[in-house]
Amino acid sequence: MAEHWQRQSPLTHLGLSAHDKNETSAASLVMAELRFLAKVTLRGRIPGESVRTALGVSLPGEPNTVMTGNNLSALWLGPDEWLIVGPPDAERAMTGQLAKALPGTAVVDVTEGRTTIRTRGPMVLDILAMGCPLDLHPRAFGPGRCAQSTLGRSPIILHQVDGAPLFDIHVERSQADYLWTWLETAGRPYGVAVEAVTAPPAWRRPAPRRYPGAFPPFAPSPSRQPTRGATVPARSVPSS
Amino acid sequence: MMLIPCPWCGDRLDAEFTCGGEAHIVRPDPATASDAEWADYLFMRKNPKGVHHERWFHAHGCRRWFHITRDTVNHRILAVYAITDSAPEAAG
Amino acid sequence: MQSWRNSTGGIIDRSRHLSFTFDGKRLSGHPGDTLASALLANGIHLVGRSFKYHRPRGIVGSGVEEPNALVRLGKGGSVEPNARATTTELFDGLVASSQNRWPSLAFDVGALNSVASGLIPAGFYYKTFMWPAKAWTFYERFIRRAAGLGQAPEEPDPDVYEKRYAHCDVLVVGAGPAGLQAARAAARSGARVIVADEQAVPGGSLLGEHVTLDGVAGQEWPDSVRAELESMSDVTLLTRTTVVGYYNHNFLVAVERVTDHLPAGESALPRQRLWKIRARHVVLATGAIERPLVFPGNDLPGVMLASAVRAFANRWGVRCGARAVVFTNNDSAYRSAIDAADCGIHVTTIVDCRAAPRGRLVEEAHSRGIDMMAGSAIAGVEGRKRVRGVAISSLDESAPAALRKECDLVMMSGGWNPTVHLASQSGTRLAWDESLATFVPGDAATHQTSAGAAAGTFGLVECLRSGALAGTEAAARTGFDGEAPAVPEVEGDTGDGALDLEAFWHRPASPRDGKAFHDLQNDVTTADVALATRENYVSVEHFKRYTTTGMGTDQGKTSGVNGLAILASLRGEAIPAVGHTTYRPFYTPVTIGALAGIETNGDLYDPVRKTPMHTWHEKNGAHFEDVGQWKRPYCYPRAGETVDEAVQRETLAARTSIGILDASTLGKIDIQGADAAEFLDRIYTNMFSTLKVGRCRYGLMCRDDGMVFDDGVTARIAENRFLMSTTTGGASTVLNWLEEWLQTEWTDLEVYCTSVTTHWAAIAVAGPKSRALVSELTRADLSAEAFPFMAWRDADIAGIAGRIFRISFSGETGFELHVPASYGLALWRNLMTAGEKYGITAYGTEAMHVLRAEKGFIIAGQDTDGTTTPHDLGMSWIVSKKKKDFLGMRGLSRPDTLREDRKQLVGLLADDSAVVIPEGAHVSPQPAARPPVPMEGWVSSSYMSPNCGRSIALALVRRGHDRIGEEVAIPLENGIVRARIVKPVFFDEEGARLRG
Amino acid sequence: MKYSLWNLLRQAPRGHRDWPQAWRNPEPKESYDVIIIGAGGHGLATAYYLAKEHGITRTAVLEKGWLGGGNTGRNTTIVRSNYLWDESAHLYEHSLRLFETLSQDLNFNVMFSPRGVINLAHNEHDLKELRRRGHACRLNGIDYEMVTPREIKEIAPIINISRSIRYPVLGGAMQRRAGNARHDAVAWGLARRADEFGVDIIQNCEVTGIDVRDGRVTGVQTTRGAIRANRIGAVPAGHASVVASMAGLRLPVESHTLQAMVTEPVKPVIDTVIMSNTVHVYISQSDKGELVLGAGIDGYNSYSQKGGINVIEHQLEGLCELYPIVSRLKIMRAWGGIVDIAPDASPIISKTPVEGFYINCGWGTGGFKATPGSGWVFAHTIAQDRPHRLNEAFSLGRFESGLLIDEHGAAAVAH
Ligand SMILES: Cc1cc2nc3c(=O)[nH]c(=O)nc-3n(C[C@H](O)[C@H](O)[C@H](O)COP(=O)(O)OP(=O)(O)OC[C@H]3O[C@@H](n4cnc5c(N)ncnc54)[C@H](O)[C@@H]3O)c2cc1C
Ligand SMILES: NC(=O)c1ccc[n+]([C@@H]2O[C@H](COP(=O)([O-])OP(=O)(O)OC[C@H]3O[C@@H](n4cnc5c(N)ncnc54)[C@H](O)[C@@H]3O)[C@@H](O)[C@H]2O)c1
Ligand SMILES: Cc1cc2nc3c(=O)[nH]c(=O)nc-3n(C[C@H](O)[C@H](O)[C@H](O)COP(=O)(O)O)c2cc1C
Ligand SMILES: [Zn+2]
Repeated sequence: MAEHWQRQSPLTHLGLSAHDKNETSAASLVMAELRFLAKVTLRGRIPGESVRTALGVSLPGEPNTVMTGNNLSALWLGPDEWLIVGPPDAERAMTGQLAKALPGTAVVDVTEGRTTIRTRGPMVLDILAMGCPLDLHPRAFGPGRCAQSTLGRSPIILHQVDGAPLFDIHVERSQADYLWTWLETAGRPYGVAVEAVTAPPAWRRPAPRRYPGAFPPFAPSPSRQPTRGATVPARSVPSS
Repeated sequence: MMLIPCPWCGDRLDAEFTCGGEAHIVRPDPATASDAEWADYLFMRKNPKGVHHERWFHAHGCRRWFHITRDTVNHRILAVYAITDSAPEAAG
Repeated sequence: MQSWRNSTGGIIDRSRHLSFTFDGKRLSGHPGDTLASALLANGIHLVGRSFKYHRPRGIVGSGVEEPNALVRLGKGGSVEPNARATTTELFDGLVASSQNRWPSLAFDVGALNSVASGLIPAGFYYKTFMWPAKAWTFYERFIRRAAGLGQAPEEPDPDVYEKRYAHCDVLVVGAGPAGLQAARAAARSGARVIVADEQAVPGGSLLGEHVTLDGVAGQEWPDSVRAELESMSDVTLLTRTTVVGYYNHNFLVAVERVTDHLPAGESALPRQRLWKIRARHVVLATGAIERPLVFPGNDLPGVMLASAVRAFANRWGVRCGARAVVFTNNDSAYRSAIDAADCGIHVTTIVDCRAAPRGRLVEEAHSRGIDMMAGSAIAGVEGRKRVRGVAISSLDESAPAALRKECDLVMMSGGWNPTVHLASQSGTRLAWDESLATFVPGDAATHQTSAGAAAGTFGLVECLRSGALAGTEAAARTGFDGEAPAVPEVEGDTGDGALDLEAFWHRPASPRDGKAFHDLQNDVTTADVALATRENYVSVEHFKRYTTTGMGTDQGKTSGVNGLAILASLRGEAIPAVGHTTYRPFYTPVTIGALAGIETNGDLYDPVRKTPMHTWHEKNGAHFEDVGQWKRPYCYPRAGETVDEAVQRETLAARTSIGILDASTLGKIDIQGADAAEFLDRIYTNMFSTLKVGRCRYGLMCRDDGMVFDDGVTARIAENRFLMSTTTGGASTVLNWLEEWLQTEWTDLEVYCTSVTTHWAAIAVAGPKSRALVSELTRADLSAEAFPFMAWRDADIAGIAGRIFRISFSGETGFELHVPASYGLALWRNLMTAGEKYGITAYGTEAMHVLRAEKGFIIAGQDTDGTTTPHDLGMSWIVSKKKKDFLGMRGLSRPDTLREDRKQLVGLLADDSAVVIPEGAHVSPQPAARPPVPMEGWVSSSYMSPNCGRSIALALVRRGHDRIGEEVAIPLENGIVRARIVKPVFFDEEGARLRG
Repeated sequence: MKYSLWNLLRQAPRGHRDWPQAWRNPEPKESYDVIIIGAGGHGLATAYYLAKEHGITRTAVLEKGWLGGGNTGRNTTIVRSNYLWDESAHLYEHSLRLFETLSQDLNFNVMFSPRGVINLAHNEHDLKELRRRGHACRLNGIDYEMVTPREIKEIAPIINISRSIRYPVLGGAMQRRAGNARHDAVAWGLARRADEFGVDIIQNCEVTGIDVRDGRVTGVQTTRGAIRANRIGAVPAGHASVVASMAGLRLPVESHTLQAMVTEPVKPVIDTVIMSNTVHVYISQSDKGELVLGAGIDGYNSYSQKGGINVIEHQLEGLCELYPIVSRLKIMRAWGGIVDIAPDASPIISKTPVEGFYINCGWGTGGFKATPGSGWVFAHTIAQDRPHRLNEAFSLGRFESGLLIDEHGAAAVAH
């Protein structure tokens, strides 16, 4: 029987290590991998409040927005689909709790299906614009917004975390390598730095436990802002 | 490069979508459909020059199917409606 | 020595010298120069040879319209052929050379074509080179060598390119006076604005004029607007950026030349950047291009557009000649003549086709001592490599013969063509404007406004006003209100008022007068138009293609209207009745690299998808194959082993000890909901509602025409929950297929599908020792009784919470282990370590293929080809007869799918067991001596099977199921292989191992 | 006047004053024996072979625009016959053979140039497909050879055969007798000869209605008036559904935009045609020097000859990977055509439920190569009121019976 494991994120093999502070402050794009964030999808006709009671975060009703609370983010993915992102190792508790609270809805642990690349820096909007067709201008997007789209040739779930701006890109694990290289290449002429990579926690089998009420703190982002974007303009009418 | 109005996500680049072709094709009852009817359902299409009711799938977005009415000549989008709705009268 | 450069005037920096070479000759210019202005400052007019006749050619224009001055820039991998000298910014160390000449520009052997030009009129090649038959390829070789303009680089491109999307409320194309006013108006309203201009600095034609705006020199005024625009946060001003394409729903594509104007290596930035802009409203302020006149000899170096001579004088302080004759049909050339004279060119004569030109400009020209010849035209040009004089004759037929004037410069103006390319591309119809004798934009087809000269407004004050209006309106249409900026107070010659143009297209001339070109780049003459008309290539599109008018790199910017006007006159019809050809992208040619961007380099062209165990495969020498976007180990050759040997070893190991396969790429879909079972009953050909929780079942999916399209094992996880597996390539197709049926057809079903393909790492462990190995890693009871074939269970495996499936694609006792992906590598390593004592062997896709073929298991996509039904595969047992409906059911009872002579899956055993029949080979009843040989089917899978000790094959053979035992022939290139049709199972037919 | 070097020489000193019209501009007559709808290559070839092979010359070819202006005038001119299924192979091979002597036949140089066509394989599945096709071709008597990356490199030195690119070249299949022809010349040459036979080619004449009485056609309505005929052959390519609907029929085709483009002309860099399905590019160089590049289709129904830039971008990404030296060349012009695609990617050359109404369509992205062959069998079908052996399988009925000729093959390998 195995003694211990190295739990491996899809970018572990790159041996990413943080650049020093000077380098990150000079860079136009700063990237980090957020490993092992817990991710659970919810499908069904679900009253947002029931999730709030179960997990401490409400489900956003408005398309392409995010609600946060209790160290969790709930991302709107579709009219009957949400992704709840939490700190590492929370997935079991989350799925357990949800399944109990919402019988008849589809609750699927998809933690391992994606990893998260966090991007920020003075040129982050420009560099994302090199491969993503979304309009990320503050008038059209903003903190608390999310969207599914593509970056380069990879499908992504994009979440603007704050107004700095800082974006979390949830990418399918098999394509993480590709997307990382894509971002590095796109940003290369302008300077790219790697920021503290959250260390993979050692594997421990989560003891069967009750819903803890609050999840372990999860706040690597520098300036977190309230849930929704302040300026969500009315949707534009289709042109012509 | 069209701007497709997803009823959920708003206007998005057409490359995020898959076009599902002609809308409102009724799948006949396999128990009673003749070979000709089945062929009609499988293969025959209106393929109109002009107003076309069609299905689109927001493949790289919310992954929902919906209907649009589009002019196949100038690509104007004349209507957007739910996948469960029938074609709007006004748009032809 | 820049002896043709004035000591003052223009917007160049005379304090700095830039050194460059042309055809090896070292020359100098100044910052602010283009290659063309610098060449002219050095007195160089002859810059190239024409496409077809190799005639000497010079610089005609001063911007994008240039048809002649195409040069080769750079060296080695950085070469760019066919660059316009007029838009190439000068930098220190620029290397340019002339093209399409041999051995030299001055002495070009190709000029013989000119001598033989009588033999090679438009379309001559359609009429000859047909004899002897098949000889065309011989002639063609020479034609190909003679054709082409520049030379492609011979090495890979050292530069990088960038692409980006952008979004705005208002896009203004062109930053001339109209565009700048529009941008200002829109920007002040608070709209998000992008302004793009292809030149290095904003200002457009203002840069080449002498006026003041609000007291500021016209050449400086744009700077103040620029400063204002740049101070606003939601405004982007892009210079050196050409908008090249106008696509649906106001999606425009532009190319920014980021570092082309810098010496190599000076900047780490990309060479060019492609902008893909979605604009809610577009203002087209693209200006106008002066039209040449068509007369014999109008292609000689020294014959230039009047406005170009003016621009070279005003903007670059360059005299294009010493003595000039002007030829015009409108007033604007007078302004050019006056400015040319002011710059020190001796303008001797203005030849005006109009009978009685009059007005202020005429008087002013007169006052400078310029001769006037009204009602006349240039009838011929003298000179060999440069203009030496012109012959002028009256348009009045009865007038005496031509008059000769000495000159080294001819300035011509046939009027102006608004730059309507983008408007037309967008679908806006063009309207003929009789007074301007040109096309102007009609009613806009999209959210779009044309302004300034692009709309046919040629006066400066009017341009400024129309720009401001367009900008204000554009902003208002996108929800931003603002006041139109005031029109600056303009002093100087504003050009407002009518052009007073009298159309003059061409005058019938005899061949003796020399060739009169309307298309300089493609060497198309009026004689060619006449020939095309005579032969009835009179549709404007036939005319274009027959004569190649407008088909050069300039896409007819100067030739278009002239060409069709001449055609119209020969057809005896009005020009609008003849119509124009289609404006298409790109407005100016676009570098392929820029359109490709960073996604050209191998790593980024298409994502390489990797499994959690990928690094292990790499370290252990895997030979990879591409399956969809995935990289999968094909086999793991050891030192000294060939690929085939590795496959044989791996295949054998899986049946003798333990084989282990990375199966993570298989699609996995979590299916939940009250109607999940019913849903699967409709999707699969067989029944799933009867499946028990804790068990799995193999299923086949058909399209609704009955053709097999995917397969896989689906497990029932709970009453209302299933885990479906799909083929690697089919994963996303199947998921989309399921969603489509759920959302569009069976909206009453409550079912939710979620992809968990990459959530799980999957490892197949197969072979007689597999149970022993897996049992070591789990406490679960894996005995055949407790955990029979096609069961599954949750289990801790090596301490990781996962699932074990008792399934097998190899036909061996086997287990498929699923653990969360981030533990995949850990589990794999653990299995390898624990399995060492059993001789565990990693196997790749090819061994997997051999193993399954030994068992006769199909691979969808290899043993099916889109025309194969489950019955054809001998899998009627999997087609439910109880169900009322499922996808494909009705399709299976069509006349052809019911036919008995369909191609059916069988096994094939070559008579010679050492012979592996090539895959894709065809089966024949009795091979005829000569083709066509009748074909009865084809070999879909074929391998050397180490476990059977011989070669085996699967094939789809007509009526195969009835022909077991029959001998067939497989005719190959080098002989015939004989084989026997057998049942498609070669190993362990009873399945004892599978279930054991 | 015959087209020949001799006549060219004779005309030179006269300023080419005596060349006659290549075709007339006749006024439509009241009635014809046969009306062909669409003066694309296929329609013109049909009229030509009706006259030449079947002696039917009272034919009108009605064209809504200018002759040859449809897909015939906008394709990448690849001509080959190495198809997988017997039915296709025989039809395209017949056409290729007609191409081999078409210039002499028409006395018009259509510049058929058998410079060879190579199909690339980028993965094991591609290789298998090519081999399968190769075996079939050999047995059908169609020349076909597998070529190694090294051999491909020798033929086309600008190709990158490095193994380290995303989709490396693993091999290819070459048909040496395949190549290019000049698209316009094919239409013009056919028009000129058909016209010589007395066929009326009527341009700017759009068919707006088809008259059907008691289940059989009696004539057409056009923008230039009504014209009667008992036999009508429709060859309207992208507009097949539109024309068929005038006769009350629905077809199993959908119209999409297919794009192509040319670079600026350069001196010869590639002397053969290379196609890649996996990377979706094909490349050849025209006699004038442009690289002629084909892209993929836009994914939605369209009747506009303008496609999306994304298709071009993706194609050129692949092109740069395969042919790195093209990166600095410039695209001069891009355009689109409306192609009518059938579910099995094979054409329909067939009688229809309406008597006297014949349809020839569904050529999709690949019918230029079939131009003479298609006209030849369609002429036979119309003249005899029954298909020729070569086009029997390409009937409308196959969609009902299920006997498709699936040239898509299986999409991607799946295991
Ligand atoms: C970009 C592109 C690249 C291609 N590349 C290749 C290639 O490399 N090799 C190859 O073999 N094939 C290729 N093809 C396909 C090939 O061009 C076509 O299959 C072929 O040219 C079709 O010829 P046609 O005569 O049937 O159609 P067309 O040439 O399109 O002719 C149909 C004619 O019918 C007319 N018409 C339509 N409706 C009416 C009406 N109501 N009344 C009167 N007239 C009407 C149209 O105006 C048109 O002129 C390509 C196509 C495109 C668009
Ligand atoms: N007197 C005359 O006969 C006459 C005739 C024509 C124009 N003009 C003068 O020309 C000026 C016209 O002003 P305007 O602003 O309309 O035009 P402009 O020519 O001054 O400016 C147009 C600008 O658009 C740019 N441009 C064109 N196409 C582009 C593209 N696709 N992408 C990016 N940039 C592009 C050009 O480089 C130029 O800078 C006035 O000053 C007018 O008096 C005079
Ligand atoms: C094989 C081929 C070569 C072509 N070469 C040129 C060319 O050299 N220059 C050019 O401007 N257009 C060229 N074209 C494109 C045509 O100008 C035109 O765009 C095309 O026939 C479609 O017609 P349209 O643009 O009028 O709709 C070529 C087209 C084809 C099919
Ligand atoms: Zn959506």
